[in-house]
Amino acid sequence: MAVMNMIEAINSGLDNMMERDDNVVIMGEDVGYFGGVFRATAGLQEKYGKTRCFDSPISECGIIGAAVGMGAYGLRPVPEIQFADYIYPGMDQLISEAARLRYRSAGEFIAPLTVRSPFGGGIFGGQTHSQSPEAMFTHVSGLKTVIPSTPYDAKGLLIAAIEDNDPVLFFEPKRIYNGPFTGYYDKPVEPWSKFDAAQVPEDYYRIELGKANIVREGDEVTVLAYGTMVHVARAVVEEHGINAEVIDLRTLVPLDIETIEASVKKTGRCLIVHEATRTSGFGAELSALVQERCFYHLEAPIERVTGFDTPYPHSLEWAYFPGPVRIGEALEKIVGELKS
Amino acid sequence: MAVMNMIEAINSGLDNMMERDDNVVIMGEDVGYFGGVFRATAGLQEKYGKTRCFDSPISECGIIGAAVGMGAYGLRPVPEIQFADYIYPGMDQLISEAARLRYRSAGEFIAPLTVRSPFGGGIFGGQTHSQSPEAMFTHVSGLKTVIPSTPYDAKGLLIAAIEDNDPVLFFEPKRIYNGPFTGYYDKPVEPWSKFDAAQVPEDYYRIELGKANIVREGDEVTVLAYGTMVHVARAVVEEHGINAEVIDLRTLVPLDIETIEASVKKTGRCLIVHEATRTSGFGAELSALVQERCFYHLEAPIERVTGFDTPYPHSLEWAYFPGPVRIGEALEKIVGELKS
Amino acid sequence: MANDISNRNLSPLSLHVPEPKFRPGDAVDYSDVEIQKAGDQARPDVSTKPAAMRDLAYDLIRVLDDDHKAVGPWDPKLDDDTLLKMLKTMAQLRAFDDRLHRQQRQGKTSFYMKSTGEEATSVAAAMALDAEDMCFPSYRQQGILFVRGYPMVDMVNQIFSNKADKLKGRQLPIMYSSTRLNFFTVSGNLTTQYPQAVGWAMASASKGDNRIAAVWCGEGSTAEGDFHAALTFAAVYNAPVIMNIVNNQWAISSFSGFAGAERTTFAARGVGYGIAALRVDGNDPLAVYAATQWAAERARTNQGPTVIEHFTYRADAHSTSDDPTAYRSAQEREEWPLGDPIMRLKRHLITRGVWSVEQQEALDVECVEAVKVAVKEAAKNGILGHGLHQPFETMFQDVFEEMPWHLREQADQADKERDIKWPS
Amino acid sequence: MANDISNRNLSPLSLHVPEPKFRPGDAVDYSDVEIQKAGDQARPDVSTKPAAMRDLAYDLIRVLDDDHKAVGPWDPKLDDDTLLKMLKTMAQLRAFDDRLHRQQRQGKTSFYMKSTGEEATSVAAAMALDAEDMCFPSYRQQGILFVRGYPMVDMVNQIFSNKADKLKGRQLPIMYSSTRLNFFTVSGNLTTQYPQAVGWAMASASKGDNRIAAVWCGEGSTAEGDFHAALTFAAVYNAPVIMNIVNNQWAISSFSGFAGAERTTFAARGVGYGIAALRVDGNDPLAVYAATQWAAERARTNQGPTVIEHFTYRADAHSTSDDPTAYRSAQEREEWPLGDPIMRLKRHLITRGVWSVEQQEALDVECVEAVKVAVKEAAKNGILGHGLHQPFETMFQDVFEEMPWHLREQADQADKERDIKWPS
Ligand SMILES: Cc1ncc(C[n+]2csc(CCOP(=O)(O)OP(=O)(O)O)c2C)c(N)n1
Ligand SMILES: Cc1ncc(C[n+]2csc(CCOP(=O)(O)OP(=O)(O)O)c2C)c(N)n1
Ligand SMILES: [Mg+2]
Ligand SMILES: [Mg+2]
Repeated sequence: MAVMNMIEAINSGLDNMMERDDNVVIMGEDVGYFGGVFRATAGLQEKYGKTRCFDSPISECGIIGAAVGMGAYGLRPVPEIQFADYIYPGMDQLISEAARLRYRSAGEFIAPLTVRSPFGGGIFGGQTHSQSPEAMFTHVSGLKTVIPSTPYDAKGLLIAAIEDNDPVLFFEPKRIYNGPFTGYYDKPVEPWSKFDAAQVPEDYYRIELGKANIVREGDEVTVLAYGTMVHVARAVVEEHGINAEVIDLRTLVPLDIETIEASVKKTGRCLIVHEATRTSGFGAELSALVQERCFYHLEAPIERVTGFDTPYPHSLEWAYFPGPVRIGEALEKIVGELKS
Repeated sequence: MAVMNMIEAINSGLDNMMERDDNVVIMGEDVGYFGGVFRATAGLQEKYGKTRCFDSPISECGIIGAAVGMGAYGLRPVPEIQFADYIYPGMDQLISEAARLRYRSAGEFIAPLTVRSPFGGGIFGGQTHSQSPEAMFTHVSGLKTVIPSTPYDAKGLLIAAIEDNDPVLFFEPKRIYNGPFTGYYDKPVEPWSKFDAAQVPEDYYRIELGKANIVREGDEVTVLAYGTMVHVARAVVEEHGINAEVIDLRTLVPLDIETIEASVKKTGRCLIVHEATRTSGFGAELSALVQERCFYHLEAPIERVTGFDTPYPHSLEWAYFPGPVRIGEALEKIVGELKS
Repeated sequence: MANDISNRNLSPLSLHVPEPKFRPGDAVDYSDVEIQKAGDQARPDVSTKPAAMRDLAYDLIRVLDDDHKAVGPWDPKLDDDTLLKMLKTMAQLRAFDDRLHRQQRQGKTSFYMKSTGEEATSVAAAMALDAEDMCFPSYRQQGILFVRGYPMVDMVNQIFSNKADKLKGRQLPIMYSSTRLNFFTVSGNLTTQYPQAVGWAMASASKGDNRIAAVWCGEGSTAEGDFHAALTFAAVYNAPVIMNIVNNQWAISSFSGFAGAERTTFAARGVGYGIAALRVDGNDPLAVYAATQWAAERARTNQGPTVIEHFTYRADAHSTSDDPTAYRSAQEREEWPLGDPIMRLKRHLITRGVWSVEQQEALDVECVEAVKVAVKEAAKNGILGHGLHQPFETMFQDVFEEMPWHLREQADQADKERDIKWPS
Repeated sequence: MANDISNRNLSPLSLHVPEPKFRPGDAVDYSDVEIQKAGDQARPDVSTKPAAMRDLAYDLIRVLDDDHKAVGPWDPKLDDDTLLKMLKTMAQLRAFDDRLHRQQRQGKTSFYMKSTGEEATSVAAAMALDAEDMCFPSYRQQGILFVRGYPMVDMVNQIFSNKADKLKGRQLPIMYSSTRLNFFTVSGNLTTQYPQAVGWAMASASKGDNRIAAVWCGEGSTAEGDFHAALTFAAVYNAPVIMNIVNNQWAISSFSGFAGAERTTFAARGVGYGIAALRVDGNDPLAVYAATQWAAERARTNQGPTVIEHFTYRADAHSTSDDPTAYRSAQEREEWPLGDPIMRLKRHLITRGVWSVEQQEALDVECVEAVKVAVKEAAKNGILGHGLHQPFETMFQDVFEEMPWHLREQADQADKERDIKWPS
């Protein structure tokens, strides 16, 4: 066991996998000598050589396209997209190619990539360093989408993603690379080292994809969240003294529907929280699923707390962020309507 | 008044707009001399000249990127993407640029494009000529998404889209270019000429964006659909003798929430139908919205009938298509659960 | 200091929109097309640096001269057997294309695409590669499968989307795939295979393998961003890959001018990245073979990528969905100054004394027969739309390696619907 | 014909991964960088066809010689006033960059990007354009705004995202926009402005206008697909556009080799499309001016697009988020063989007898003072994070021309939250 922040945990997961399997290769903008703009790949080029971890041209299309070809060869590429906001030039290679290779070749060719990318706001990154595009990928059959919320999970899920034979989008909530975030931008960041989830084995371990994590048990309302919002939601729940069950989805596709369904059937209420824009965000799918499966157990409308349907504004990012006030209000509404 | 099929109505709308406003220009693969692979731009190059309607290199990124620049100059470009399946190389220009130009420049630069693109399946087009990617665009703030279901609507909505000062995705349900489709692939297509909606004025008229159309009034259940599925849903409703209110959304963003809400509050039940893959499809957003706003009026779970979460298969496309059986079953379930 | 243009007397700008020389009904005159003399092109050593041979991108490598002889330094000096195999493969391919095109017209399937007139660009190229080299074709390189011995009946099964279709009816006709023959699954999306081929080649290099990659796209497709990504990556990592551009003059209804042909050659694209670039007469099978062999040798000896433009002509419609008489002169095909690859190779073999008109006639009949047999055989497994050939379960397989719950549920739904829609 | 490679004795392939010459701590030796002699480059007439002047893409246009004199056919022969304006603009820009960079370090805003060492590539270029010409900058061309007279205080307001920020605090610092000055809104996404500039130029041409477009990107950014789309469209439609590639050797931590610089120049990209292409010493303001002027003349007389590679050096960090000492030798900047654009122009003016060391010192002081005043003025309108400068309503405006119901609802929510979070 070591104490790691989320970047260190990711780095450790990459390190383990590169050591175990020399088909694992890393490619992306600035990931080589420099070790990535967030340092996630620091030291890996030195340790495994230039042909296992290297810089790429600034072409997200090329990064993902080349990775698809490498995967078809038999490698297990772990490309990095520097910010999720810059994934769109690579969308076609992801949607039309990586996601469909297995299907269209009837299993002859596969694309076992894990596309790592920091996402989400809260770092004054403006419109182009703050986006949460995960919902788009969940709409594409053939792609898996994974989002960790702690160093421990990040490493275990990343290893499982790399070992997975399907293409995985692995979005890293950059706001919590260094420490969890409870939604108060003006409070100092508490480092991961103060939290249990920073206890990370140095060796290989995996957390199965498709399994949610109940981070807090409760019976008044089910809160569904992932990434940064798990911490914010949990803090709000506690502040408000609401006995909520907080579920960290960890994997959006394939979703752990069983855990969700069981929880909502127990609590009869559901709040969904994400940072992405509201309309057609993944919250919509969650809401639809919960409603379809738990209709007769629902005692209040399912609520969504999300980012607004605007670009992420630079100076007003704390007005934009779905923080404690927005979440608290929704929680009170759900619980209030029940109690009355 | 003339009798037009959907392609002719679109062509007529383009013609009117090119005549009225010489800033309207058309660009796309094969749209010039040849008039488009579906003939939507036939005759326009001859009538308005090569610099108003012209072929483009095969680069969806370039088509949309150049259109953004043309829009910034002051033109009103109407680019065509040959099939919606091929829009992904242009995603970045749509999401990061067209959609955000007005916002990031505080209104100084705008992108008044109308991106036309045939979408949807049912023509044995296989995985890459059948997709319905509309949901992705509804997730992007700053983009409008319009989908017509008749020749009359297609022309009126297209004109409104072209006149709109925001970027509009105008998806044309290619399955019903020639005639409406009730979901039975083995029945001959009935041409539009047999239907009232093929009565299309030759002159300019517009149908306001953001207004749904109640194509059939009823009080037992509200059916929300758009494009091809409006016709299929309506036929199934009638087959099953269910007194459903069928709403053709026409515009997904901005959505006509008032009409939807009023209807569901009246019927207490809601079925959503689309051809796109289910997970994170636009049906999810509709379901979430209806649930949020009509919870206390709902007498049965909102159901979604959609395409499956797989690529559109070539030979099994009629097994994939959300046709009469799938819709009928869902309708009976919603109504049945109520009646019992 | 930002002068004020309004004070100046300038003539207005104008937008140039390319226009092909001939439209339907026009008489065709190709006399301004520069046709380099066969045998005239220098053949640099494979170790030559790209900067020292840029002129090859503007020349046209040709081996077969007007007397049907193989001449010049690019003559690959192939033996009779190899040449006969080349001829037979192209003839078989052409017969296949013709018949399958007609099968579509007869309603037996939804779609077909011929490679008529361009057979050399896939057949001769594939013959110059090793069987283990990985090919990333576009949709018009079925010739590679013929070279590598893919059974015609399997091709027809795919085209008919029938129960023997190895791709389970999922793909549009002609979108073949074969790991066994190192033939990458064909995509409907243009040029996506380009960076993939480069990635595959990079992987091969990083593993110290000996296998190289080859990729094909049309001249129209070079406009896609993936093309640029591929050339950039190939240049940066010196990837062992051959990047073929089949310039058949047309992209559906758009002539090559809409991909930039009015200004320079497509081989010149390679020059822009410092990549070795050849331009060959794509209707000269020996030139195609020689160029491919040269590029393969370069790649295999760690000397990096090569771009090859194959200058050829799409002799027929774009696909069964297309009608070229609507946008180009029917005379173009007949007047094409570089002839037809099969005819040219046939004449060369006759001139060489190892082949005759009679043998060719017999071959043609044989090829037609062979296709008929394959089609008949395949039809036993069904044709598109006549019956639902695949179990519905297959629709949900291979989306992921393991089927998750939501697909399981949907598969059950599909099964239930089958019982209602198509009761057995 | 598909020989079996396993039978052959081949040495294994290997993957080439580029590596810059110098890493932190390394002594820097630029002696192998070929520096063309100033004045040596021919200046073809603007009507010359691209095919007849490909060599310019591999040369380096230079005007200022080692004695600080302007020499050769590319000397734009500018008058003293113009040159002094150029010098003063660059000096002001550098002072601005220095101070604003430090403002970020002091926590007054979130981000800053300097253009230190590359000032000529925006200042001299913009001066050679007409005020009505449309500029599509990347994030490092603030020099254009200085040329066109954008008030520094407005720039600082944007950088501080304060209540006077014309962009309503929505954009990251330095992502300016000005329709009035024909300066396109800066994007955080690399190279998206490239096809937009071409589209704008196409529109101008189709309208019979006289205005041309100019666009800039870094050498690293040339790898994006948008770059290729832009060059393809510009080539096809002969668009009146100048496409500048600022080759400052680095893209964050990746040296230019990762964009392909090991194989050829970036100007050569233009050659690949048959587009006129120049390569200039980007630290020679006169060369930059002359090249831009030439390209503008071409464009304005309907002779189409030009690619210009500006060979320069990123003298400082990529941005305030970057620390270049982690990946490159600190000596690089000092040893850069092409000097510094401000110093070179200063020496030229001194040699010319119209400027002095004392005047330069005074200018530098003046520039610093002017920035201080602007910063102070702007700070009155607030700095980032100290107070919420924009009404929350502004967050929802300009998403669409008219605010739809869902944004109206969300705006109300935001307002309600404001009262709770930040009670007044
Ligand atoms: C990304 C994408 N855009 C558009 C299309 C539609 N399309 C199919 S083939 C074709 C023309 C391609 O022409 P070319 O590259 O010259 O190849 P050829 O057909 O001549 O072999 C087009 C535009 C597509 N398949 N994919
Ligand atoms: C599409 C996209 N991908 C990645 C990035 C992240 N990024 C910002 S600047 C930069 C380097 C650009 O280098 P270069 O083009 O050489 O310009 P320079 O910074 O040297 O001026 C990168 C990779 C981005 N902004 N957009
Ligand atoms: Mg072609
Ligand atoms: Mg750079």
